[in-house]
Amino acid sequence: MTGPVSPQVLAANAGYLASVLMFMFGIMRMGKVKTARSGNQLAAGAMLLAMVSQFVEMGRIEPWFIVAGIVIGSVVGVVAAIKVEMTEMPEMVALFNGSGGLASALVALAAYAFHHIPMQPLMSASMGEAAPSAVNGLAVMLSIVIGCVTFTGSLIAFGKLSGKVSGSPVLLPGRHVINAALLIMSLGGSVMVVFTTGGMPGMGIVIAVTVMALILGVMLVIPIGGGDMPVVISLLNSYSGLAAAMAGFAINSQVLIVSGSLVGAAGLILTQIMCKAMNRSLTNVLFGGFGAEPEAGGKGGGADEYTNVKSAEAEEVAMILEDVQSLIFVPGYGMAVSQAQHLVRELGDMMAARGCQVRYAIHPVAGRMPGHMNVLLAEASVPYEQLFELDQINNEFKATDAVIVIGANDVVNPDAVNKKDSPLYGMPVLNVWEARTCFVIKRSLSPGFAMVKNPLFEADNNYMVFGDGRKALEEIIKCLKEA
Amino acid sequence: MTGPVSPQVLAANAGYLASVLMFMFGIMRMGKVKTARSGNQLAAGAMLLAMVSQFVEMGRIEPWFIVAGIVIGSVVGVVAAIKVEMTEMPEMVALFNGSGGLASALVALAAYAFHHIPMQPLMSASMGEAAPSAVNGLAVMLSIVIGCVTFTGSLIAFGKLSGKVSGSPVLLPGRHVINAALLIMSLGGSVMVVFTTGGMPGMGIVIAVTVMALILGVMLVIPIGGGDMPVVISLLNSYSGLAAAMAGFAINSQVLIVSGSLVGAAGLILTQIMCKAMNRSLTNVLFGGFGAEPEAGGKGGGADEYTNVKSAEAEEVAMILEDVQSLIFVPGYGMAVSQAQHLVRELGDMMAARGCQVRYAIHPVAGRMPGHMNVLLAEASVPYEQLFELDQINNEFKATDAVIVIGANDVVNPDAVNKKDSPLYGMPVLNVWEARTCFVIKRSLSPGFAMVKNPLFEADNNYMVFGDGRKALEEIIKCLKEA
Amino acid sequence: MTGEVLVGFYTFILACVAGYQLITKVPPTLHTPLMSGANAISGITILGALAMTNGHGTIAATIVGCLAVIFAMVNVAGGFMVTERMLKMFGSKKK
Amino acid sequence: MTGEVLVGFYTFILACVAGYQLITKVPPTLHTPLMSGANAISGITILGALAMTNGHGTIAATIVGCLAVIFAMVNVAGGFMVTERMLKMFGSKKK
Ligand SMILES: NC(=O)c1ccc[n+]([C@@H]2O[C@H](COP(=O)([O-])OP(=O)(O)OC[C@H]3O[C@@H](n4cnc5c(N)ncnc54)[C@H](OP(=O)(O)O)[C@@H]3O)[C@@H](O)[C@H]2O)c1
Ligand SMILES: NC(=O)c1ccc[n+]([C@@H]2O[C@H](COP(=O)([O-])OP(=O)(O)OC[C@H]3O[C@@H](n4cnc5c(N)ncnc54)[C@H](OP(=O)(O)O)[C@@H]3O)[C@@H](O)[C@H]2O)c1
Repeated sequence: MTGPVSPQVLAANAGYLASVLMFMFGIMRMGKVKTARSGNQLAAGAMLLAMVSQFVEMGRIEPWFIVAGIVIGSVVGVVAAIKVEMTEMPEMVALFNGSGGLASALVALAAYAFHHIPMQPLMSASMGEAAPSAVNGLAVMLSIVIGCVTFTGSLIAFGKLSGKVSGSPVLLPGRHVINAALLIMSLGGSVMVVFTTGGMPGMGIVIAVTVMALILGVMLVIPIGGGDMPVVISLLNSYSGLAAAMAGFAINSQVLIVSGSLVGAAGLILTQIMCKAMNRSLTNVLFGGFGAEPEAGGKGGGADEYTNVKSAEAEEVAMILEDVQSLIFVPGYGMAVSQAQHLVRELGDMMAARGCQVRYAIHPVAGRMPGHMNVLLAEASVPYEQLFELDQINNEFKATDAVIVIGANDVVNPDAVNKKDSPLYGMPVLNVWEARTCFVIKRSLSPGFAMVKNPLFEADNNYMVFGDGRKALEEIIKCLKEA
Repeated sequence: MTGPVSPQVLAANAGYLASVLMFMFGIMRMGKVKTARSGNQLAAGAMLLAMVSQFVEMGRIEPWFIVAGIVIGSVVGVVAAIKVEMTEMPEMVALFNGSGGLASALVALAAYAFHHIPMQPLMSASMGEAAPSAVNGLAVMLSIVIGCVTFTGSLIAFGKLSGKVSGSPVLLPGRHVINAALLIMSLGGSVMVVFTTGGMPGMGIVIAVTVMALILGVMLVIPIGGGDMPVVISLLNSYSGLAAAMAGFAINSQVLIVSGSLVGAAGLILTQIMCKAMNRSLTNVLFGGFGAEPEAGGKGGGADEYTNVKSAEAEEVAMILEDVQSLIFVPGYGMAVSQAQHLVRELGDMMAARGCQVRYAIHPVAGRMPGHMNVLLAEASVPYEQLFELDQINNEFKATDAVIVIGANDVVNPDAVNKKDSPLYGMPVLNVWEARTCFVIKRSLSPGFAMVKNPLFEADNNYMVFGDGRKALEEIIKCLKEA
Repeated sequence: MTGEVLVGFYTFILACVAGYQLITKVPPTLHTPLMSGANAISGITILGALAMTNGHGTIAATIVGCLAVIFAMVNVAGGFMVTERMLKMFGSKKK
Repeated sequence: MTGEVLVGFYTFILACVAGYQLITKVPPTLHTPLMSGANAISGITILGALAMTNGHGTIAATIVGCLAVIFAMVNVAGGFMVTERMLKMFGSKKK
């Protein structure tokens, strides 16, 4: 090549390009069950390549603390990822996401404070050419705002999921006005900074903007119910991609722009897909305060509302199961809470050994995160052929002897099909009531995530098996063994 | 904005960006039947916007001949597009495509000859910054090579489709060696030009490279059979996109790079989709010389090979049709040749008026271009509800009284299903032989595009109706009216 | 520096991926119109033709430039027009 | 000139389209792993953290930079690891 391009810069840029390609193919592969794992590994490899290229481009590493930072961060991340329980995955992802948002905000802050990006030309190592402009400056500020919102928003989401913050929506009066004010002020401040030339007054505004963005993150997530957190995390994830893209505009790095906006767009569409699976609109999730009213008024479906509920003891269940030719398990959030997946599989294996046809019906939004049930049942190594998705199995209930529902509630609510004014109306549900006999294992008659009454519990062919999911299953298994 | 950006340049660049977005959405919409038309219009609007933006950026127009060029080109293009017969669409597209390829090559030539791109920095109006480099130079040469191959290749494809050049594959001995030599020499010459500084020796090589590329285009397409031309045109279309992208690299224009490579990639995948529909591989199309051997040896299915062929006169056909309750038309290339689509529809309407169920079965590769039959039947305003694709209707033949095949041959060849060593084996075909009675309207027993014998003609329930498609149908209609 | 050229590689790669993704499942009916529509878009080289001709006074440059403009415009105008004609037929029949 | 920034808009738009197109039909099973994998990729900001810290001697810059590096690395390493763990389960079951 002619022109003043050093071999390092050339090599680094080739590396960046390759890593962008790898990210794209990685994301593409992550979208299919068969290739998902290799897709993730490809993306991880791309990240490594991008980092190595960055080091090649920088030539020297100074200060050496950088390396310490990399090691510390990696160790913390990996240990946390290995230690976390399968059921706590969403919380963990929220924390990681917040961490990434904070990092983008810090990068932008550093660009402002130490490289004076909005004020004077930056000699970007990666481009080697002066590119001072209001665009860079605005990008710095947007990166700070979006990064900070992602950070505190993710922390609140983590708190709600892990029970450290109340999971139910906290609806401050006038919150829409407050949020709008915070948003406008932080954006206005950002614009002001860009047109302030020279030091300290600018710094004051930057700090004010940062604080406002941090508060905004809390305010936006606090009014959303705990059950909607997966959607919120996915959205915040899209934000953190956007924050990285903005940081890329700030420092003129194409890798950051491309990878960041890839994630931003992918996260957004994923959020929409998730909402669709729950039969909700994104607006409804973000501003609806779903699950708040019933908490405030009377419970949406207390024990008092039910009449004619039949219940069964473990022995009775075992007795009936002895004669059953076909059985479908329907797991729900309660199975996750009581960690009953291994027992479910044990019971399934016992029944299969007796010659009974055993299947598992997986509702797309059973549990509290998408794919929750698949992950848990996979953990308990339930054979893949026994797992069926909603539309594959929904016609099979009619011809099935018995259904065992373990800690599921909303996903088996007949009102979703029959009752027009139910909040669940329109969501596809598993038609368990069509089976000859149905058992529902849960601790009480209290409602599920949607806080509505479930008429299934009053059905003629339905028996409640009260108790913790794990304990109830243990007893049933014991009785079945003795029989 | 700070920095020395003139409002024109800013506006122009906004226009470019918007047009790129519009191109993308246009292409996306063109992929679905419902939105295809609006997609094409969106893309046309994008092109207009891009051109206007270019004028805005240039500020002045000089020489004024440019405008004359635009007017002349538009008039020629539009008149040709309006005058062309529906059946001649593929030829027309080939011509347009060749024209685009030539334009890209001319742009690159101008960049080399008048703007000295490989040799000295170009002050690109659109970017205003010096960007001299071997990359630009190489892009100039690649644009010339690809553009020239596209040009002559498209001309040959046009010639083959319109019958001006023999449609059958011309297989020169040693053509692979010659082509490889031409390719290597033109690429080698390109690299040499890039590293030759200063005038005329470079110009000599450029001319040599141009000539070689022009020959290469002819050589690559000549050995391919006329029936494979749609695939070849699609591939050449992908090339002309690539040529535009290379021109973009040469003059540092992002719009050209992005739009060109969009088309390049879309054309490539479209080519693959088309090959798949024909159950061929791209390599086989490009290097296979499909349809050549039988031409060289004895005909693959002459009249002499057939025994027990039954034929029927128009009156007999009309008599049988009188009692038919369900009828399926299977159009093929012969319908296109004899322009019989309007008569087909007339017969269909007559039968429908008699209370018969009338349907049309469209094979994906019937005719000589994808969607050929759809276009023709649409031209004859056959009701959309009566058109069925292969997998929709293939199970219906069993329960059908009569099938009329008009000038189709390969797409109704039972060997594709039954005979492992048939060249057609594996291609999904319309199972017309399952109907109670089958009529095949064609002029003789001679084979179709694939040059193989068709055992359908010997089937017990099949009657040949010999004659030109149009004439045969006219007679049948006449007899049916008289009856 | 080669900043612009380098960045060109990003847009090139991204556009290829986008182009590939945009055309995933096209029904055979649309193969020909899509081919011809894409062909019209490849006439974008008209911008290059305009830029190369503009403000370059020599006769040779004017001739080559105007030829490039003419050929590119034939591709653009003819391409979109012929696509429109094909698609109009589908449209009328859909009603 | 703002060439680089301008071109940034192209890559931004193209990447958004590509990102959108890449995730068209994801089965619910993969929503959580995909979310977490995408999250890990957003840790790409680590490159910015490295670039901003490198060669800037002041203590304040070092502290802010190292914090950015640490947080970004937690996101990257943890994100890919946790995704791998989730997907490993699907893998084992597929066999
Ligand atoms: N999957 C997702 O991505 C996602 C995301 C956000 C929201 N959601 C929502 O979450 C709901 C999921 O439906 P679902 O049927 O799985 O759950 P659910 O409707 O929330 O019901 C869970 C039931 O499990 C029972 N339970 C809790 N702990 C238990 C234990 N230790 N042992 C036995 N049972 C226990 C509870 O009843 P007791 O208290 O009586 O035991 C509760 O009724 C849907 O409304 C969905 O829209 C899902
Ligand atoms: N659609 C595409 O995109 C495409 C592209 C490339 C290749 N192809 C290939 O083209 C073939 C298409 O199959 P096809 O069944 O439609 O056509 P075909 O197999 O080529 O047969 C066409 C038949 O039409 C008859 N015919 C010609 N002129 C006629 C006239 N004036 N009146 C009546 N009949 C006439 C010919 O027989 P007579 O001479 O006896 O009349 C011939 O056998 C396939 O092999 C396909 O792979 C298709």
